[in-house]
Amino acid sequence: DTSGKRIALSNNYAGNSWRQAMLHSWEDVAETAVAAGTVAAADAFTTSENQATEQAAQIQNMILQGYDAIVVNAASPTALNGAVKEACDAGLVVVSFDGIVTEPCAWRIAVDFQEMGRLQVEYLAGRIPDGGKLLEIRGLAGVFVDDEISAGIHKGIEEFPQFEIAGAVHGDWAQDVAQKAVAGLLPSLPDVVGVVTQGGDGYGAAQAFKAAGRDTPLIVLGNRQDEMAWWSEQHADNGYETMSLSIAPGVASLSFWVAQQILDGAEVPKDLSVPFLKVTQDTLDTTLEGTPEGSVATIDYSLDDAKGVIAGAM
Amino acid sequence: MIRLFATHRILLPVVSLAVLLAATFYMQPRAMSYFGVNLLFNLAVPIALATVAQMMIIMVNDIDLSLGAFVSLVACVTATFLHDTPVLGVAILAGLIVAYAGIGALIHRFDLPAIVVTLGMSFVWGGLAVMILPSPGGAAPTWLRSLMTVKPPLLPMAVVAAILIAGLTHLLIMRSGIGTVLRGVGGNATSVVRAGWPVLRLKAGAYGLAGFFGVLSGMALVGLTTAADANIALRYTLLSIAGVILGGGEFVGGRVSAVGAVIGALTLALAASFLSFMRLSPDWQIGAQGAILILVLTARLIFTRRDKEQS
Amino acid sequence: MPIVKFILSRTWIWSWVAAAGAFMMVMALTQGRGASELAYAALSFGAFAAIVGLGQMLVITLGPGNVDLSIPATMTLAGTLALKTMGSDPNTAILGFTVAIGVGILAGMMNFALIYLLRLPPIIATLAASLIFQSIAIWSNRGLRIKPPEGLADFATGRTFGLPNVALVGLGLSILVWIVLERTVFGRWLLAAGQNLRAARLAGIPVEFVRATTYITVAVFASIAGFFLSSFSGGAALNMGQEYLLTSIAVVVIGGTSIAGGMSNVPGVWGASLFMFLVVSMLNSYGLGAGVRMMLTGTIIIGIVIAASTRRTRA
Amino acid sequence: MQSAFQNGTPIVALNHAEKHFGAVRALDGVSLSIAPGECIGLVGHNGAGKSTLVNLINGGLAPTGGSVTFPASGESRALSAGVRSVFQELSLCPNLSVAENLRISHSDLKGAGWRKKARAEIIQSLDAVFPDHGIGADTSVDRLTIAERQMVEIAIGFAPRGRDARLVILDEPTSSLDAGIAQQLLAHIRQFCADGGAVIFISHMMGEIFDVASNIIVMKDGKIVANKPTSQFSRASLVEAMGHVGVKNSKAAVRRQASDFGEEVLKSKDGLTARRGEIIGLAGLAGHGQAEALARLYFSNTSSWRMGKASNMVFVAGDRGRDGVLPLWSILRNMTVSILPQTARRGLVDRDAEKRTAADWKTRIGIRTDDVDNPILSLSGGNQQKVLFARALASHASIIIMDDPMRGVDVGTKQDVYDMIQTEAATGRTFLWYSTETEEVCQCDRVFVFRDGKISAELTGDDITEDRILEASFEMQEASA
Ligand SMILES: Nc1ncnc2c1ncn2[C@@H]1O[C@H](COP(=O)(O)OP(=O)(O)OP(=O)(O)O)[C@@H](O)[C@H]1O
Ligand SMILES: Nc1ncnc2c1ncn2[C@@H]1O[C@H](COP(=O)(O)OP(=O)(O)OP(=O)(O)O)[C@@H](O)[C@H]1O
Ligand SMILES: O[C@@H]1[C@@H](O)[C@H](O)OC[C@H]1O
Ligand SMILES: [Mg+2]
Ligand SMILES: [Mg+2]
Repeated sequence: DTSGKRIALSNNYAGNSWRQAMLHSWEDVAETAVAAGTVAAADAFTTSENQATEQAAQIQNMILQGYDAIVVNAASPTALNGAVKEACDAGLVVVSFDGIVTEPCAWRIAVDFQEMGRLQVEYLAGRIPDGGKLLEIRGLAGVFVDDEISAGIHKGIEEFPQFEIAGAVHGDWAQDVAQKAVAGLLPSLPDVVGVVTQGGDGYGAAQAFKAAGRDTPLIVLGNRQDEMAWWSEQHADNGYETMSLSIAPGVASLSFWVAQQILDGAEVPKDLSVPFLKVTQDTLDTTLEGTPEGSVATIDYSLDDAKGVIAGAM
Repeated sequence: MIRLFATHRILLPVVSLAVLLAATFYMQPRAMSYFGVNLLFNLAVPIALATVAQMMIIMVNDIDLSLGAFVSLVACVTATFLHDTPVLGVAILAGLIVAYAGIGALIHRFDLPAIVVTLGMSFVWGGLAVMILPSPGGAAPTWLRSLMTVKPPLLPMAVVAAILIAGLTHLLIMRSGIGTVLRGVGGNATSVVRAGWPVLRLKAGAYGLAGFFGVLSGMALVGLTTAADANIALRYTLLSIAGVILGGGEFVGGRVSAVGAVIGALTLALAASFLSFMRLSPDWQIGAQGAILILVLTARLIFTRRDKEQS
Repeated sequence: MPIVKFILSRTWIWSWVAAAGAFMMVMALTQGRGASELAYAALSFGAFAAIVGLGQMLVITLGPGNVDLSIPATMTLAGTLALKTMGSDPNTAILGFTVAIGVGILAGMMNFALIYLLRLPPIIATLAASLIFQSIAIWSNRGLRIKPPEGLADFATGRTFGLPNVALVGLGLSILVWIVLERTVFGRWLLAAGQNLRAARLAGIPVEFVRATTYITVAVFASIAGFFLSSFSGGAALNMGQEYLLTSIAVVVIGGTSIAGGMSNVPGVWGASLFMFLVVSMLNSYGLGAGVRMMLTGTIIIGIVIAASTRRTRA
Repeated sequence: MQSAFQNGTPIVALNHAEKHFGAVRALDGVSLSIAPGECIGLVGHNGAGKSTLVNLINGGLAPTGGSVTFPASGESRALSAGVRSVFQELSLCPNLSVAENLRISHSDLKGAGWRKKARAEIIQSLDAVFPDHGIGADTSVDRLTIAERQMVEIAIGFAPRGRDARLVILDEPTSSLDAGIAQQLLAHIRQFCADGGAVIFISHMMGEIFDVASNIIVMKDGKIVANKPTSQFSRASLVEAMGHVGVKNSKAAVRRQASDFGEEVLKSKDGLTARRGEIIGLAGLAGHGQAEALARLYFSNTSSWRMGKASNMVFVAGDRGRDGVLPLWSILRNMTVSILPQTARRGLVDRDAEKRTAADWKTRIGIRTDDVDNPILSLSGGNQQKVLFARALASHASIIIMDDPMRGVDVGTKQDVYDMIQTEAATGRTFLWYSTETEEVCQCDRVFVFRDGKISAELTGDDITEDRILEASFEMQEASA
């Protein structure tokens, strides 16, 4: 019985549509769970700047506030370890997701970001067997997710040596930053056959190619609604086809249920993994329909989904 | 009463902190314990050190926009070199302090605007940090970890550290002869030059001190977080500036207060906690931090203004 | 050579020299291919930096301690609210622009109210206000990216006489600012207030009017930039203006405007804006990693400032 | 004194010293030596090169030609040769306490307990120069009045600071002191020289020069034009040597009567009143609220939000650096800044009108420059002050507020300005004039004497005399004694 338990969400950043969708997903699940009496409270907290130090303080406050569990999307996999350890020592359950933490006492609900990178190259190899030059758009320098996805992409290149990275820019997971960086590189970039990305940057890249008057290469997208709408338009116009993949913001709801299960006494392995959400030409139309304008494709997880994920990891 | 606050500038920051602390304890009585106070304030220790570093720069009428990037770099060095090869680590940190002093000398020698040079340096420090730790990681040296988690009798580590930092910098800046001359550089550099002081060296000294406290800040931070990343302390730039001002410092004229700066840093850290105890809607959590900053500074204004009207 | 001497004594020349240098470096790599594309891209993206830079320049001209840290938040808020109002409907561009300008005016008034009524140092006041603007942006739209109306998007990404439309907007604003500073009474007041506020007040200048107008202007410029940037990049994002915080300050000072106040420099802002774009483009083209790229950017910025200052002292 | 001058090894010797600023020959070949016991009075018109000479001696400027040596000590640096300077513009650190400011000048004051020593030393020096100064060693300088700051600076100049002062240079030290305090300083200087010290004393007040100097050096256009014992000068010959012709004896026109003025145009909360065409003087000891009353009056009658085409009130600052000069600008822009709206069309500056005004006032008020487009800071202190006068007089304002505006203005210029004020008043303009010099106040039509921030007396007609003003300045003290 967890009806007296209180869970908090510690979030480090709210500045993009993915994070907003994530908060939305948390709000939905929290509202129903509290109304149903499953838990006593499920509050969400966001720091003002994307900074590990602030989030560490936030976690310490949650300890003081007497929460029983903290669900955390971490600014850094390591820099919160001190605060997470303190929480564990104080008897709290800590579940991390998306931005996971390495502190052993915490649970991790991870997406295999390396695989996400590798898969992009694999997909390109299927579409363009002859290979060619690629443009890589990276995320925010110095951040774990950026390094992981990029490492996966490079692994993919080793596996499919017909591809070569001709240039790389940092797009900070933002369309406008990506657009600017790509536009600055394009004049000196040879023709590329594909663009590998990290999410939140594909549309910006497409805009930059268009502005430079270049043919649009095969751009792997990141599940943002505007990207998918563009894709759908292009498909209608000229049969453009690509793939889109990203972690679903709804993973917040999964994390909520995992935390609830742990509080309930369930045996849960420390490392869980969720598949990323992949959109193909076949699923594009339905996904697009189910995604609010300007948001990100997502799926919400139920208690049963959580039990399934846990069982799968046993 | 107003006179009292005006002549003892330090009173206002002290009172603001006390009021905020009382409100926090009221909302979250659990915080009113050895354990609770430590949790409330331990992450304020590196902020306090960074604020003292910023104060050294503001003291000589400059402003440092690179401090957050610098502390991040120090954190990266601490979690890697200082952990793996302590001798090399110490050498690098010492080198960074010398580099800071060099920047001070450069700024003075060519009469450059500090705001631009430090802006440029923020890219340099940030680039170095990304090169050292492209992905978050590293580990705190064990001695540093135990130092930052030590449990002294009576008062928690965070409070002891804050008192030590405030006391020592007060002696250094407000009481010592050289501290007085350094503040003089901020007050009227021409008169310091005329008195025959080598202002180039003084300026380098002030920046060197800032570098020194920046290094301490980064090390303390890693001791608390156990690991580092290249962006870990970027926020310290603005936090430290706000802390100096909250503590009664002024941007020009060499008017700074060491004790005030430390208290300002504690107040900022506490304000964030206070807000999270209020459980605002996530939409407004960010805005509320702005509101509380305005509130605390407005109190300061009321007293300084009345004082001006009276005199 | 008096002309050479005259040109070298201008502080803004160094930002242009640096921009040209970065441009040549890219061209050296491509053996001259893509010159016009690069120039076009630099003008497009440089325009946004130049527009916010012009506003920041006016504020910095007001003297030490004056700076607007709320530019990114104002850009985001203006972009978000304008796009939300237009809701991708055709023929709403004017309405959206009006909303953006309105946001700018209100944001500027809010900033100045904190500075004037509460006597907060501008750095702190605009920092605190920016947190509030961010909250309003989050609250109003929950981070949804709404597409701009097609016509507006086409205008923002389009060109006239071979020049990007956004650059023409930026150019228009620059000419306006230049005329105000060089030819109008208000410009004189602003420059005087920036040198010595008290002396300016005692010389009969309505200094608070000047300061208020300036803080509102910077916010309006930020709003215009935010409006066009979100139209340009297909929608407003909550973190949209982030990089313009440091950029807006950097282009002002690299462009040769004195942070001591009382002195402005319009051409320098453009040189520096082009440079800020071209230097990243150059370092990316040479395939340098993020770390090296950042270090070189910082070093070059400091180099330009030193070059400009030693020139100044010799002249 | 005479003998000391003849015998001692010079403390400082200048040999054909020159200083050029671009084309300006600020100092044009000056030879001079100063021996122990000498008290040199240094006089000359604004821009004659006095401050430049001082800066060459104390090492603040390097000579363009010639040499500066310190034979008595054999040192090469002025500070180690025991040369001290009290500068024309105040140069204390306002954020530090009085004792801490001594620490800045006294670098040997080290180690634990230095504060105690510093406090003792500065108080001792203040006591010696200005008995009953009432200044606390731990008071922050920014809480002192301008006169008190000047006193502290002078006291630091004379303080032992580990090595006795051999030569103290005072550049217009009395410009913001009232007569009583100035007398204390003069007495101290005499004693200091009698004890074997040397002093260079710069002042535009002839009385003080005759009072204290053993020798007078007259400078003109960067050259020394006379260097003789004081006894060989008369007031008239001195003024003549300085190159001022036609200085009238200050017995101006007959005193005007109340009926000569128009209606009352001004009435302040402090009790100040003024009628059209009247010249109102504000007197009293320095720092007793006169400047503040004028600032209040100005601030409450002008707006920091609006500025009409014809502002009714203008301000002439005495503290140029703080209140007057816009340092980045040319002479022209500084002069015209207040009158731009008068000629502007649709908000645009009329640059031709601006040029005409500047050229007109350059000649009318005699600003020593070859081009009004030169930076304002290239002018000497007194000439900068003239620019501020021109700024105010060129406007259409009917009330002109002057906050000790003759600070550092030379005798000849002063006379010109007095005349100009009289003429303008005759056309119906009203002047409110605060001055630390009683002589100036005595030229006014009506005088308000301030004490402790309040008006203690209003004098009119023949009551306006030095004695009555002094009496009103001290009234309360006598009453309470
Ligand atoms: N930094 C400078 N640059 C250019 N010209 C200067 C500079 N300093 C002084 N001068 C010029 O040198 C000349 C001498 O100036 P100085 O200040 O020595 O005069 P002064 O005798 O002290 O006058 P005052 O009585 O007004 O203080 C003046 O013509 C002045 O314009
Ligand atoms: N009594 C005073 N002494 C010194 N400085 C003052 C005084 N009053 C005002 N100031 C200075 O002048 C500036 C503007 O003054 P203030 O706001 O009082 O203008 P104002 O004339 O009252 O404007 P308005 O009439 O439109 O309200 C302030 O920044 C302040 O520094
Ligand atoms: O947290 C990340 C989010 O901020 C980014 O935009 O998309 C990928 C996520 O992992
Ligand atoms: Mg002089
Ligand atoms: Mg005087």
